[in-house]
Amino acid sequence: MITQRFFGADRRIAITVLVLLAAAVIVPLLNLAVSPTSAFYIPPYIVALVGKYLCYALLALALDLVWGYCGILSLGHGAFFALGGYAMGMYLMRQIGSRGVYGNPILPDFMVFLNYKELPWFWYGFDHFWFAALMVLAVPGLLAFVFGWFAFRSRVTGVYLSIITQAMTYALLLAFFRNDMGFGGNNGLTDFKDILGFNVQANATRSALFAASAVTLALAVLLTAAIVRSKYGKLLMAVRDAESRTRFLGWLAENVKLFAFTVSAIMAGIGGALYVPQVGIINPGEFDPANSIEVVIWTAVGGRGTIVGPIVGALLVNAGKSWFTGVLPEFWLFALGGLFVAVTLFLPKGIVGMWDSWHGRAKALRAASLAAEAGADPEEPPAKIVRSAARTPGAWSASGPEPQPAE
Amino acid sequence: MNLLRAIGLLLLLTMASLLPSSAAEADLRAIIAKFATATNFSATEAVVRELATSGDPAVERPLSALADGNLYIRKADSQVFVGKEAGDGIEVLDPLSGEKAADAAKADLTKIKVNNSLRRVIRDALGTLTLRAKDASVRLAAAATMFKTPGAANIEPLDAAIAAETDASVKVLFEQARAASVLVSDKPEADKLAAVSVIAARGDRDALSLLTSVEAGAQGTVKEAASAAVSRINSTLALWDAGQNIWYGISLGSVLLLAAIGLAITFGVMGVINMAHGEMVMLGAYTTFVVQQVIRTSFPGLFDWSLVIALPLAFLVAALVGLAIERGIIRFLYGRPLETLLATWGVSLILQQAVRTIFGPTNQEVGNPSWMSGSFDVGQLAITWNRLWILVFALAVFAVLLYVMKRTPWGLQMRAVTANRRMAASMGIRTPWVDALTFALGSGIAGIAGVALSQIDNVSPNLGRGYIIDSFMVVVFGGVGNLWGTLVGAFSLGIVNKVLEPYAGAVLGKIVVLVLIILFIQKRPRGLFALKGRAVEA
Amino acid sequence: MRGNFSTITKMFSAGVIAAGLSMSVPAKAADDTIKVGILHSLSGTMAISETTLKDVMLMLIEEQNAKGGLLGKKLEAVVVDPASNWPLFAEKARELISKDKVAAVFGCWTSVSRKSVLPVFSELDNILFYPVQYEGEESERNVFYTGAAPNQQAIPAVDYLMSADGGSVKRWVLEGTDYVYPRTTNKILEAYLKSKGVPAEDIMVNYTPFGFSDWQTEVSAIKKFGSAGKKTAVVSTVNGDANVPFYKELGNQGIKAEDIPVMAFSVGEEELAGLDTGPLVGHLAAWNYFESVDTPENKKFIDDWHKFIKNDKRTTNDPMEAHYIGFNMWVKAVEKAGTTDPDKVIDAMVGVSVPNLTGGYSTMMPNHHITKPVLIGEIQADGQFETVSQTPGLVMGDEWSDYLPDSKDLISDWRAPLSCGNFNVATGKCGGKGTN
Amino acid sequence: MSKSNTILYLDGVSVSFDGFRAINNLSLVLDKGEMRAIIGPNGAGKTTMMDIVTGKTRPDEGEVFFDGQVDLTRHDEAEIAMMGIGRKFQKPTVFESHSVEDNLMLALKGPRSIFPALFHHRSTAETQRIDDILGIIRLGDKRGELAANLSHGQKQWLEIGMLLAQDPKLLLVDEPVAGMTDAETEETARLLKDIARDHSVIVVEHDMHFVRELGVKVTCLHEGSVLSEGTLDFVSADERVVEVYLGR
Repeated sequence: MITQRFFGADRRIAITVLVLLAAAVIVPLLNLAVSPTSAFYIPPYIVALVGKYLCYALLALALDLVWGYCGILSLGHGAFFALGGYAMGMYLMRQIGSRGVYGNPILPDFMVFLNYKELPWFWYGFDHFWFAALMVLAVPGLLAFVFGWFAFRSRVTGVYLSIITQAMTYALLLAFFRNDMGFGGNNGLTDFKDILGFNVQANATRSALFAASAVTLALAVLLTAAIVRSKYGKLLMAVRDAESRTRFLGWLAENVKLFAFTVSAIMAGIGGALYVPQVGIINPGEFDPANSIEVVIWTAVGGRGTIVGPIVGALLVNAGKSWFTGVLPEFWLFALGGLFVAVTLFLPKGIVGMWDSWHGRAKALRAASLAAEAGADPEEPPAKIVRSAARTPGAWSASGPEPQPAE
Repeated sequence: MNLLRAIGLLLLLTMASLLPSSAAEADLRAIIAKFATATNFSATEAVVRELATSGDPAVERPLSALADGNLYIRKADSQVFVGKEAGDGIEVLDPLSGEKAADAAKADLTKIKVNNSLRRVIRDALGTLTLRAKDASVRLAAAATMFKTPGAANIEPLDAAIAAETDASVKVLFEQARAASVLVSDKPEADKLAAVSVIAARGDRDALSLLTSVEAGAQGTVKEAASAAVSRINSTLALWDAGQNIWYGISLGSVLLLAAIGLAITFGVMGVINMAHGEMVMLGAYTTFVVQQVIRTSFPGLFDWSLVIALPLAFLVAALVGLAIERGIIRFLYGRPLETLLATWGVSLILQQAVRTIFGPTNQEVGNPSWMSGSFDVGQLAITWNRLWILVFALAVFAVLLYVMKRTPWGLQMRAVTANRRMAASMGIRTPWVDALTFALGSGIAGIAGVALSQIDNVSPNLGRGYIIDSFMVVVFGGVGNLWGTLVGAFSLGIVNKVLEPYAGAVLGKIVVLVLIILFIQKRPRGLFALKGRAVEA
Repeated sequence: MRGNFSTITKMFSAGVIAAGLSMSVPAKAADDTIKVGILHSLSGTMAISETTLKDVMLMLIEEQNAKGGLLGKKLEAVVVDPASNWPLFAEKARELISKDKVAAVFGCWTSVSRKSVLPVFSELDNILFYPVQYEGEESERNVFYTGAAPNQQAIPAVDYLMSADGGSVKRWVLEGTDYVYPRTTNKILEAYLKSKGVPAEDIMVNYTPFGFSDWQTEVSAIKKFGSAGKKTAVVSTVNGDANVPFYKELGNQGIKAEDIPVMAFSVGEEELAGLDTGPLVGHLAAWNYFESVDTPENKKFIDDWHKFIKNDKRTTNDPMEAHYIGFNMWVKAVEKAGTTDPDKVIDAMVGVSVPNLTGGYSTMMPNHHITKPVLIGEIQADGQFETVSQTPGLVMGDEWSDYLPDSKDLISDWRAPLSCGNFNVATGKCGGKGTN
Repeated sequence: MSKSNTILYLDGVSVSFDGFRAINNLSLVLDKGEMRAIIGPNGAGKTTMMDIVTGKTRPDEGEVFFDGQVDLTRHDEAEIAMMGIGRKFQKPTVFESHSVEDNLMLALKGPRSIFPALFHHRSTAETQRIDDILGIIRLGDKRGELAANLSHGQKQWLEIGMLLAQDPKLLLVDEPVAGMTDAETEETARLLKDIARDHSVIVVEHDMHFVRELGVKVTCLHEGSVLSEGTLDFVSADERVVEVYLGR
């Protein structure tokens, strides 16, 4: 019964992983080995675009781990993504070496024309890939750990937590804008040449980065599924639904949250690190609170509290954005805004969540267990939209039945 | 420049009877005619100086016209005229008498160019000429001008003016202007020492500026006296500076309060994470723009009233849009606060783009009515009128809102619905209506905040985005659901920000404020004015 | 748009039709047109400035088509919206070049958006025309810089302020938004001022964030700095949105141009359109073009613009002129090369000379910057600038500033055989300082 | 009075919220192995007292000792729970999106840190224990059901089951029979008496029939302090208690 219970969700995760792995092999092949005139040819433009979406999907998945499964609505996840991106960007900057416009072998161009005399200490070590890779994990992870350590211990929950995560990313945005910080100010880091000795602009490198993104995302899906499936994962959802209950059972809810938050930040950081060589620039715009809100929207559109949902959401919304900004340059915001309103009104659980509910009606038992996996509202979905004062579990997380005044 | 024009008009009226003989007038005309041949600024400046040395008050008209960029040369005959805009063309007036000479098309005339230094020369010249004007405020302005542009030649006319002056406050300024001129003259040291003390008594930035340059240029006892005065003024000014920073903080706080107060209703009281709040502010600002547009084209006399007229309209527009949003979207989402974030984010995108499509993406001009322009001094504190009015306005809005919430039946119903929706419904309160009206109220208040913000910020489709994050910070910092919290939150964030700014710079100051908010929330996880007790959590 | 509501509906319907047209574009994919990419933000924070440039490009293309097109083909504009999102600029540039196969792209405003698309243009070998004044320190083979380099704006402006006409300024406030253009420009200006004997204590540098709106402290600091007994001026590299509140505060705190003039490099007619300029008369700006310039070319350009945009209140500004020059240069170069092939056009561009709107000719130099006159204007009560000073001849854009230690030895020449954007005259090598 | 033989010792405890004194100089002693029923009108401070014992609320003054020597005011909820105090809420609080079985598994006594939970595999002993508890709370046939789908009474039982799984020394049970049918109430009384054999228990309840059925010492709280203490008959005969319940 237990195995059967997870079968539906298991199959979906397996399919997702397989699709991602297949894409990691096939897309580069169709790009590199097929003649450009063939109908099967995938132009580099598409490879770069989808590679970028996959990084976004990783970010959305990371957010879903804390929001969908633990009820921590972070409005600052873009910050972890950007920090990972900056760590990678710093490595790529150092790889330019003396090929910069001023030919300075040590200092990046922006430091040269802003009259830096020597490399700031925090740039040391970034000429080694292993060090940069370590920093990609460590910087977002450490920030999340410290931030979470204080916030969760002080029992900052709900909207208060969301707003201080927003304050965090906003403060970082302003800090990275400052040219004095030594991260290139508003222009950020750009003009990359090589990654691990390969030209970042070469088609083969781009395909390899695409494959790396797809494989990483597949691994992240497996990791998230494993976490969610474990006893810890159940605890995570328990904290989401009834935090005080877990405390009275002896669990340290703050540690439960802290672990998820840190893992999630590291995942986001990896996403950022893969993103930067593919788009060729990292700048403080990535810290923009609006970006983090968008991540929340991708996750919600796809369906939070499901593993596949955020990936679907990130891919769909971004593909839509790319398409709309091309064909409806003057009106695409109407379309995008309308989409968000429509999804909230008509697909409150997101695409994947809704899909589950529709299937659930046919197979009531399986639906219940799927919903359990999905962490969605286990009650029958309302046939039509009705006004209800009932809280959806995990809406703001908080602590289970506690009414949150004025939220 | 309006002031100068006013001076001109006054002078003309008062001097009309005393107009000099026609021989002098012919001389003046000859000088004025030289404008036509002046090919560059220094040549024009020479003509101005020549006119000024004539000492004839009649030159005030052509000079102030020149300063305002209204002095023209007719291309056909190189005659110099004062021009006045009249429809598409220009009315050509005689430079001395001001009588209408002819009409002309713009293409027939060449404007005599002025630049800043020329304007300054004219201002100084006019200063000397208007020392004996009838209106005390004109004399004050003249004294102020002469204080800023001291010269040995000023001493004589000032002495005469001081002797004739009856108004005490003007006399003091004359004496200060004279002292300033003494310092740059070659008068004996004793005179200069006296002058230093006269100026030091003034104690403001202008005095400081003057004394610093004296300190640099003089020697001996005058230098010592000047540097003593400089350090004295500096230390008092440092105190005033601290006061100034607090005032700036209060002023920023009032802006934050205005921006956040609508959100304190829609988000704080109703629990809607209203991302479209900033756009409501924007709608209010655009309403102001439209009102001013209509007034400019149809009722120019009402311009000073434009904001007063815009207030109810902005409230209505924003409230109606808010009502539509609530009825169309939000009402399906109660109890799902997060979903309101998504939907209102979508709404904000739509509203922004709609405004961009209708009004265009560029800034729109919203003018300051005269009562909101300029500044006045309290001691060494310069307080600008628009900031003061915004503070008063923010507090008034807050008071009215507090009254509505605490003292009216509607406010009671609002609070009842928030506290316990089902209970309220079963007691016969029509909760849907209360919800809709509450949301409309919050939106409407955001709209009138837009009227005020249009006075200090860009009126562009991006207006709202600039305030949304700050507004949320204020409401959360103050404690969600508590109006007093919003008030205290806004002012404390404003003051902290502005006190930090001179030391840390604007960017770092803001970062520090954000970090402080994060730390503060650790200390008080439910904001400044959190509800306490079992009800909160049990 | 001010006040003319009947045009609103017209614009709206025109917009719908335009959208309909652009939607059908990919389907057509005809060979009988030459596509021109327009890469300007139509939404987000930069839309306020960039949308106008999109419109002016559409106008120029329409006019060219009315003249019979180019090489016997019609020009076709491909408009996309990079939404003020810098990575999206790169994505959209790639889309324009790879998918839409445009012959050239006109676009970008901020430095960061240009930096973001540079790798795309060099990888896919296409042409970008960049119409905005910028910090210099760059010269790319695939980019033509039709806006001003620092020496075409900042240095003449400071020279003017130091002159007797400008008020013999002795004390300087360099006020800027905290990003690369102000930082670099201020670095150059500081070095320049010091080389002219201005002591360090007479220079104050201050930066504010993007979109800054509360200027009380900064303006009073300027007042304070200005009360030291020496003639003081502010050189402002404050960007876009922050300018309106800045000038409002200046006006309200009573800082008059006669006392402390403010010289701006990013404030044009478009920014002033959002302001009551009455209290600002006499403050200055340095550009290569003003709407008020009285030449037949400019009059025609303004008339055409008003007709095209169906609103005779809309202003013109310097970046619009830059696109005007850039587009005409491109047309001429394509005609000269007889093809739109980017490689050939890039080679043909150097030396092309077209009339600018201020009564002279602008020429594309081997460093891919153009020659321009520098105008200093004072703000007038009607929101226009009046030229108070003009450089005697044309100034050639200097990409590598002579006032920065690491760039003073660099030159750029994209003609064969040098074909290098950062040739070091001291070491005789291409590639900056080389490896030493 | 000595603390040494007590499981719970409250002396002179007071707490107030915004000026309202929820608990006022409350003293209460529970011996090891004892079951105690606490009654009192709404607002008497019953739930606040539990909040204080479980570490959710800090008292303004007074002593709270567990097991004779542990000062509870210095520990937080999780630590107190780990020492062996279990709590059932007034409103049944279970993990609604988990199955009955998973609810019990999360409550089961064992290490409470993250990494063991991450790599946890269920042992046969644990399965055995869960089966036992499912038997005790009569939810054996609902083990795979989502907790959300249980009836109100079943949720109460599940929560009691979770308390058992925790294997605490002291159980605080807040209104266990609210909203139950008579039959269910009887079942619950039997269940609690079973539990009381090897645990100390405090039961807060309004239902006098249920309290009578438990047959234990009763404490009546009023306005945050003890009004009367003794057998149910003694307490219900107390005039002050009658006055409090019936009104003056």
